[in-house]
Amino acid sequence: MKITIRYMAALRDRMGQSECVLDLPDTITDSAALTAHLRAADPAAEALEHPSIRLIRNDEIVAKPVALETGDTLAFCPPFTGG
Amino acid sequence: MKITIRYMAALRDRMGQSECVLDLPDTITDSAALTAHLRAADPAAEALEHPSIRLIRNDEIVAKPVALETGDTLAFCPPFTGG
Amino acid sequence: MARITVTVSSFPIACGDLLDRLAGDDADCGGVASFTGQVRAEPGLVALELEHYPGVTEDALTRIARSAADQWSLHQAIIHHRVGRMELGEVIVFVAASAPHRRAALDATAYMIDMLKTDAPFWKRVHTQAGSHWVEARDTDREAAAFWTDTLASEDA
Amino acid sequence: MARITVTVSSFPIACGDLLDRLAGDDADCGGVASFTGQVRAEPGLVALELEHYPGVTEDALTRIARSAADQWSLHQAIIHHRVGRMELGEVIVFVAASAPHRRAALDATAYMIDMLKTDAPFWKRVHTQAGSHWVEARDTDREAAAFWTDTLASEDA
Repeated sequence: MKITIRYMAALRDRMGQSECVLDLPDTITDSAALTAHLRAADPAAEALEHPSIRLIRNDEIVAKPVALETGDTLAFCPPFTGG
Repeated sequence: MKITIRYMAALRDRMGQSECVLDLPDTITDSAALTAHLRAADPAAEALEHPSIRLIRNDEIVAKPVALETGDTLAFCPPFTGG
Repeated sequence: MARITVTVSSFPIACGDLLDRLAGDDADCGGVASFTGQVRAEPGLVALELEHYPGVTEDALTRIARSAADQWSLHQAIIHHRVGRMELGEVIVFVAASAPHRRAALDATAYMIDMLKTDAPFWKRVHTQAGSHWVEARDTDREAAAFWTDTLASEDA
Repeated sequence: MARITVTVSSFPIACGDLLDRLAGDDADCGGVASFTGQVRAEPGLVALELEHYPGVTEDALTRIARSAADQWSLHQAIIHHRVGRMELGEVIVFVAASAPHRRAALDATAYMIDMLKTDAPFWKRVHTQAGSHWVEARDTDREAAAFWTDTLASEDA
């Protein structure tokens, strides 16, 4: 399945990119499996598994782990620091 | 001794005047003696002895009873209701 | 040393202008809080009239603002209170505080509005369709002021 | 039904004008509270930059304002947040609430500023003379938000 991944703020610097589209194996059905998959390819992705990281799936802030479907956009967000 | 007395807000309506100058006997040396003296002349002055009444002596909010000297101005104030 | 601005006037209060004087005024401040009290419409209410004790009022408001500034390390404190006759929806009082951190600005603002209701010589008279009368002091206002007095006393202890 | 106004924009925020829109707008309101957050000068700090997640941010702020409006029976709630680059002393965020009573307006304002720090997707980057870095989330902000979540949950219970 095809997933668009976004890295926000400090995670963008850490991952060295802001967005990528991945064609994932069918065994990956949620965000937890996705981060494990990403970490296997790039140790820097360990940061995505930190408990403080929040997820935005298709323009909605969601709890972890979240189920993924083809066509989804999933953004990894460091803790928010607005205001 | 000469004392200027002011009645503020609801107390002005109650006492029927806003200000008066009294020449008091020397036995009256504080605000408690003054209110007793006023009450003897006018039962409406009982309102001045209510615990909620605040005093302003010579442009200063003071605790009761307050000592009086000739030339003083003493204002009787209902509870404040600003803001 | 905090800058204290206290005004008692019978003219309308320009809240937005007063807020803009604090916001953006001082880069040492992270936060500015404000409270605006206005004449609330109630059945039969036509207007409000505020009497005060000139001179003593300004002193009392200055003391309240100064006490807030000391307690919360404010950069600025403003209390602007209107007197005389006010129509429905018109502003009675504007209070604002600027401080390095948001909690200080918010707490100082709440403190100033609570304290000025019980500690400054203002008296409200309501004009209704049926006549006029003086407003009675409310227990909730006394309790709000007592909350701060107790809190600050116990922090000092 | 409360009127909710949420804006995210890279333009400077006109706090005074926004406050004047609430104050005097509605005679059913006795009080309007506001909070303005601005870039605080710190040693070496040159500017602040705010990134956000367009669309999601506006939804999150609307949810926070709506929740405040429901909880404190607000007449109006405004959240106006700036994004992009800001210089020292410039306004980052303006929050305001109008309500029948002062405590509701003040508490709702404190709630909105506390919640938006942890629940809306903004990220701060500081530009200093030595370089740039992302701001780390602060425990005190999480605790402030948790205070409201706990308080409101226990009031519901």
